Amino acid sequence: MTTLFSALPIDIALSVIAYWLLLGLIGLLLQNSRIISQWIFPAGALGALILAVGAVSSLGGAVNTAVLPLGLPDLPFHLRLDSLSAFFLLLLGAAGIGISVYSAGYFRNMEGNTLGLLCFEYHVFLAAMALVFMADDAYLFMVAWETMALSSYFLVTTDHSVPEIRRAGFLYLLVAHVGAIAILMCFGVMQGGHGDYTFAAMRHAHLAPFWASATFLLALFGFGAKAGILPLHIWLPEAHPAAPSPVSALMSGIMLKTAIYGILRVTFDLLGMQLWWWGALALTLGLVTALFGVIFAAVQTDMKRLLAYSSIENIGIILVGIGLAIIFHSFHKDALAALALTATLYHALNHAFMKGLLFLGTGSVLHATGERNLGKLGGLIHRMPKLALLVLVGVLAIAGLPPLNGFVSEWLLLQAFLLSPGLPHPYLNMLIPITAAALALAAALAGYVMVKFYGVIFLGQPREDKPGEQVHDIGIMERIGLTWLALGCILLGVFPVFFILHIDYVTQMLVGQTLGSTAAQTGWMWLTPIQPERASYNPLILFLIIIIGVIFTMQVVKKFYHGRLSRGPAWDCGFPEQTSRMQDTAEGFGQPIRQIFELFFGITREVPSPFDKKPHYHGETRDLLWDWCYVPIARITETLSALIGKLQHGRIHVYLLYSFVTLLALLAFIR
Amino acid sequence: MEIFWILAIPLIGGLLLALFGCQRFAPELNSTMSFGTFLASAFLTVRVITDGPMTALNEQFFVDSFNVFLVALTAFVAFTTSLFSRPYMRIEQHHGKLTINMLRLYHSMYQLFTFTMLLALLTNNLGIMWVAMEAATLTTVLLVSLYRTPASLEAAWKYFILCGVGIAQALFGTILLYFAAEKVLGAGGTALLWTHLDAVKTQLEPTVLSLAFVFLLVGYGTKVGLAPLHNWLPDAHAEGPTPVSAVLSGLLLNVALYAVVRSKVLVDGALGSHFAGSLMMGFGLLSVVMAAFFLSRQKDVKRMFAYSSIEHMGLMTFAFGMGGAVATFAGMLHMTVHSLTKSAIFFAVGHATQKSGTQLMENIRGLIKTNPTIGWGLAIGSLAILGMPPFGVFASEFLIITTAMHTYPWTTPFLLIALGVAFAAIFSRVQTMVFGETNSPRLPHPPALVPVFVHLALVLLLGLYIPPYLADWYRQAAALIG
Amino acid sequence: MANFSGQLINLFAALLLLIAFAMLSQRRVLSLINLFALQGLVLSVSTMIVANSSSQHHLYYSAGLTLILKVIILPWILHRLIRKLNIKWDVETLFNIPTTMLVGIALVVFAFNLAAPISQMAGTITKGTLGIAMASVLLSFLMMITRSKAVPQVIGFLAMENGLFFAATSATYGMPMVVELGIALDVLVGMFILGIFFFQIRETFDSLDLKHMEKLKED
Amino acid sequence: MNYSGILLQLFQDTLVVLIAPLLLGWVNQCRAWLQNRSGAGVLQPYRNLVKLFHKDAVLAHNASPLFRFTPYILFACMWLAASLVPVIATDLPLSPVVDVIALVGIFALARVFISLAAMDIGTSFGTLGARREMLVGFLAEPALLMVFFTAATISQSTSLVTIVEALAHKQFVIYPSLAFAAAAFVMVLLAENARIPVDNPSTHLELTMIHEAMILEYSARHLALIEWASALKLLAYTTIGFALFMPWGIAEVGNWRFVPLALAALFAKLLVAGAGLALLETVSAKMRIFRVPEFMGTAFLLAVLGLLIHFLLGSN
Repeated sequence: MTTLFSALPIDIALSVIAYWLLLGLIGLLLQNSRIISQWIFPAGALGALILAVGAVSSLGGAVNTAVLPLGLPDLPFHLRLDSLSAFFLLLLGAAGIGISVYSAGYFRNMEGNTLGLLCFEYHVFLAAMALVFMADDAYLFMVAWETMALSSYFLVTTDHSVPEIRRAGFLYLLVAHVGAIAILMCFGVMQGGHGDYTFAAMRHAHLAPFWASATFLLALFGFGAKAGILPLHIWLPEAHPAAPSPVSALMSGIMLKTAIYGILRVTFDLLGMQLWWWGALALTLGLVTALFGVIFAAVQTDMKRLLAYSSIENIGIILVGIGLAIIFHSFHKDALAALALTATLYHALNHAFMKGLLFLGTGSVLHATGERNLGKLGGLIHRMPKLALLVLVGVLAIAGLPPLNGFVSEWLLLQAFLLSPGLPHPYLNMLIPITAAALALAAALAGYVMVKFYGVIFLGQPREDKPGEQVHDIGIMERIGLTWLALGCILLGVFPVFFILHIDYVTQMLVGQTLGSTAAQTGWMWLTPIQPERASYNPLILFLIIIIGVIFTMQVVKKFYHGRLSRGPAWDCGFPEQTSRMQDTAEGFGQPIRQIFELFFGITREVPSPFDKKPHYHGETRDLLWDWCYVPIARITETLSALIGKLQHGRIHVYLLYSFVTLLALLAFIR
Repeated sequence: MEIFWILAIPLIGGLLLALFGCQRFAPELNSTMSFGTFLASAFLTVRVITDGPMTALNEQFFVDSFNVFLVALTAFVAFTTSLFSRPYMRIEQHHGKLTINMLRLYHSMYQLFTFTMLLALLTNNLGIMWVAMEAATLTTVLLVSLYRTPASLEAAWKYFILCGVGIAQALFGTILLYFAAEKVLGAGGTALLWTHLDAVKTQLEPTVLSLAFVFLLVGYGTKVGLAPLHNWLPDAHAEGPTPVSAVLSGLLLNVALYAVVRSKVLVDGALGSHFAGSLMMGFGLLSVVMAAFFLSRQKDVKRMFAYSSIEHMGLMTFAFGMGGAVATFAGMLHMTVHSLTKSAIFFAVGHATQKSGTQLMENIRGLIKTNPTIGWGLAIGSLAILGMPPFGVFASEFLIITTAMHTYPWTTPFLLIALGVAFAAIFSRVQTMVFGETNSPRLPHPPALVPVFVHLALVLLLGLYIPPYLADWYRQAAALIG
Repeated sequence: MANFSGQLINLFAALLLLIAFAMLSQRRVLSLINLFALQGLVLSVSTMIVANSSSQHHLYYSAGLTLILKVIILPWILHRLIRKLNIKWDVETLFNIPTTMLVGIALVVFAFNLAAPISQMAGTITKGTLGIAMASVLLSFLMMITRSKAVPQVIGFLAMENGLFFAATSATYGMPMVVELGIALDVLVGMFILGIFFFQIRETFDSLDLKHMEKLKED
Repeated sequence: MNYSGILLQLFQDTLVVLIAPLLLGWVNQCRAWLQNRSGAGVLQPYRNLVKLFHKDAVLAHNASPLFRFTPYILFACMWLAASLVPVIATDLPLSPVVDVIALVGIFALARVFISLAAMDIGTSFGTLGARREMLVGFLAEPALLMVFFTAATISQSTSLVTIVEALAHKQFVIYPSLAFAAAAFVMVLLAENARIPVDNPSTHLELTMIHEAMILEYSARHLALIEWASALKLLAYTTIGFALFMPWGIAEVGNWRFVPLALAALFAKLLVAGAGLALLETVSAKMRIFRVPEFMGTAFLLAVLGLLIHFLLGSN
């Protein structure tokens, strides 16, 4: 690739950023919905493609740096493109292509001036994310980070006439801002008092363990707020559904990964040390997050909220991987750390594709039916077969089923767990099997969630008498975008070694070990993280066998079977009044989960009595953390501000008294 | 010479407008005079850039890198505010809230206020600085009560009494300072000249100076709006005309803080300790935290942004109190961007309240729909003041917080809480004001929103790129302040 | 001579303090104004003595300025005001006077303590009086806190200015002339503005009682 | 990769497909005997399959392609699973394709597809079955994984072949952890194969059925494939159980002569296991669906305990 471009990869990346900003501006000024959707969004996708190609070419290449004459006087913008950045840029570019192409179709009917603004915010959002990955000093990082938050906030509140959306946007930006301050403080610790905010200086600063731990905790808090780690996840299920679907896809698929990037950057690159308990903390938090996310996803009735909770789950899984990597690295088991890290990064990449795919899928459903409530959908596979097929790929992938991509990363992660024994710490050795079990539980629940998601939306019969006739399948642009992402899911699932070889550059950089060399030792098809005898997985052959098995069976059956087939009504079990309303709703499908994990939810239910004339059922599951964590905080703030408010008493005498007392107190103080 | 013009133009302007303030062209004259002041200050700036610090008129005036940027900033914000006030006051007059005589008073006092601000900044004599600060109160107090409503009278009364009493303490501090200086410099004119004081600051008597600083801090701190001396500030901001709120927040508070910082330099020099700095940090932190909690219970939009000013003044005081090259740099940068941003916000808020006919935030809705420029101005301005990059406020907050994290880590949790609470408080309300649906009538005169966007563009620029000469001033000034 | 004038000054300083206490406990507005004028007179005379004994000629100007401003103009304005505002015989209820007095005495002790180390450094013949000056400033402050009507509060404010002026003379033989002039101008203009205010307040609230002006608060 | 291996693989593929219904028949026959019935004979499942293959298929009006496709996927997955387990020899070239984790994944894939297909028609029974199936599945899957993990930590490998080799050829040691794991595995096996006490394969009693509710809409060849796949699944589970807990008698690499012996051992083990399964089913009662999570939770707990015990007592 490098021969194709004489420019350095970092220049390519920078020009893509500039190009995106330019596109955004053009869109803002043009305000012509036809041009924007037909030209600018595809042009943005082209930028993403170039970025992805540039990122791939720079993986493992020399570290590029650049300095822009912007920023603070002593701190111009430093940029750096190393393998870690390149990997995440690749993630951004690769998933961005699909989402941008899809957007071209999705937004085509939008009003011109709103679309112009949206186009601007969208491309600024993309550019800011790219800058986050490339920033090499604290200031640029923060600027890019908050620009990202801000642009996505405005994207979330695109439809700001709805009060819930405004509320969601506010909550999102608030949590993001508090997180950003924490990140800022984390950089404040790392700068070491020299006023040198470049990452290069931070790499060389040696912090005492206490301060290093403080840095890590601050980073975990700050980035966790963006990633949606418990208990800072609160904004996520609000903001993601509120945004237009391509934006949800960007936020969930890519933006959450910026937080993962941040944690990795700070922990493995900037801090020169790791303590094992950081890893244990991350592991625990990750597991709790994963379980929480998936359990809540199972009881959702809004399809985008369901996906948002699923994102929380996946972030939890990624965090588990990071935690494991930290633990291994702190005990100098670098090969294992590389394994865990590879799983983490792989899952991050996977999630970008599958969650992007699913969010875009819900976008198309929303577009076609105007309905987000799962309980009112159903049977769309007949009206939107192409969409149904593409979404099925995403569903199978995110449920962690072989031979798709979600399984690969989960497989790697479980392998990392299995190899953990032998750590010089008895408690950790005990902890890790339990966490592995919990992770397995979360992965299995994800299957439940996805069956619910897919089954309720696409299968069965329409639950409400929706005007079904106008529902038509997705357009060409949407189809291209979705196909790209679905293809990504399949390729990532079937050719893992090929991708792991690229991830190796990152693990080499972060922990000094790679997986690919061992992973590929028995040929590029075989994924063998340690030794072939210990564990091996060959998704390609698995994929082929399943296909061959299916075809073979079909052929045999065809050969020996007469092939007569007739259509009839569904069997009514002797109960003639079967209607489509008797299917499980989303709520009904989630009922077992609600029953089993009742402790986790705040459930309010109105159940009709048998004698009700108009029986009405209403159920609501609430996030108890909201009640336990955020409501008290809000109440404390309110109480405090009420107390402080009393100081502003209105009487001038009291004010004079304040001055007087202040003066006297100070005078007494200096005596 | 530039100094002369800088001071003469607003003074003459004040007199002229006192005579011709009833004429139709008064607002334009006001803007012209402000523009003249701005031009003169620009020339002065150029001169200082080329020639370095200077004194004038028998050392009674002096310009160094610290005050020159404040002079330029003051003249600039005064100019843009006069541009804003032109349509604003016409609309107020149209709404029947103001008579022509009130407008005359307003325009005349506006110029005189500019004069006192610039005098306070340019004078080398700490006594004159006090006089100018007091005069600043006097010129604005009638502006606060311009509408003659009960609330505005009450606000003006509180403003006058509290600031008057406060500034009286500052006079006591000045006397004590003079008392200490007299020993070293001898009685007479030079003992209050800052340049002289600065030269001999290590020889000044520490006990006297620490005593003096307490009085000075309480005195000028009242004007800065440091908690718990801030009580006049929200009332005065909320009840006065919006251009006055803009200049109070954008200029007066800055100048008062300037006075505190000048005193701090002397005191810390004399004591050879961090006594003054610690006091300032304490007050700053207290102001930030208290303002944040006050913010979360506001209903009136101007009052809310007044509390936000307290918060930011607290942050600056904190930064100057920390001292050191980075923090002082950040403090000055914050002064600049806060003035620009806060006045821009007040401009937008002014038109927004005129549009909806109320200052109650719950009744202001959907600005982006009905008047996109006001709405976006308010939204972007609020985000900028809340420390969202890439705006300049973030740059200074970045430096302040990271430095504090390293030097005084125990302070940062307070800052974190305060900034978080302030963000929640302001943004939740701004959001409902700018978003949503509404049907409010059109304004009788086209609003002047160019200043809003000019300010915000400057703030954006300062967040992304600080011109080298500006950075040099800041650095020199930081070296000066220490 | 110096000794005698020093004693004289101490006497006047004591007088000043006494007047400050008297103002603290005075209920009637008219008497307050008279007391204020008296305080100005004492101030002016003591300044003149200082000028005489220390042969600082510019102090004569200050003394003259004080005489004109604080003994003649300001009381005259205040008299006119209360006549026009028809509050000449106004009596206000004060916060428990004995308590206020006790607090005042504590303040005096505090101020003396505070000023003691500094007074030792003063090279002026009036060095003992710095504590008194500070005490009278603080007493005026206290007076402002305890007053519930606008005019007495303003008188308290002016009395504070007197204390400050006395501090300037006693500690340093007065500030530079240009500053003195500026201060005087400020006080004068301030008084005018306050006068305007009184009328506006009365017009709006029908009274000069400060309890009407407690609407702006956090609720 | 050698010819003997490929041959062996093909042999096993054929073998499992053919004997899967037999195992089912044997279990049913044993059950009948235990219940004092004469039973339909061990070949009854074959007859059923033939019968179904001869029927005309009837599809519901709104069946989607997914519905028609699922039986084949199900069958392919189960066949694959059964043929990957070292049944008679460890010299299987396909075995490294999939380790135990992936095996769990394949079961999950099949489960997801059948559940989706059940929801496709949109009857209340279908969704009911799908929901219950997923409920059982999400509890069984981690338990199964934990069972595998116990074996994997003992043998330091997740590859079934290596596990078998390690367990079969180490000197005989009693692993308490494996005992726990075995108990958990039996519970998972019962649940996953729709056996009493979790489900009853021979009832269409509406309120209790799980598996049968899902396949209510299938008929003829589709139903036949599903039934066959279920039989394969039972066989796969049983042989996995053998591999983990009774790995004796499985031929090693390149040991051709051992194959007949291994075959004999397999049949013996199947006879015993089938009878045991029938016994278990006979002595236990079908439980309420709400009790199933407790049952599965116990399995999960046992499996985790097994793993913990392994770490507590130290590996040897």
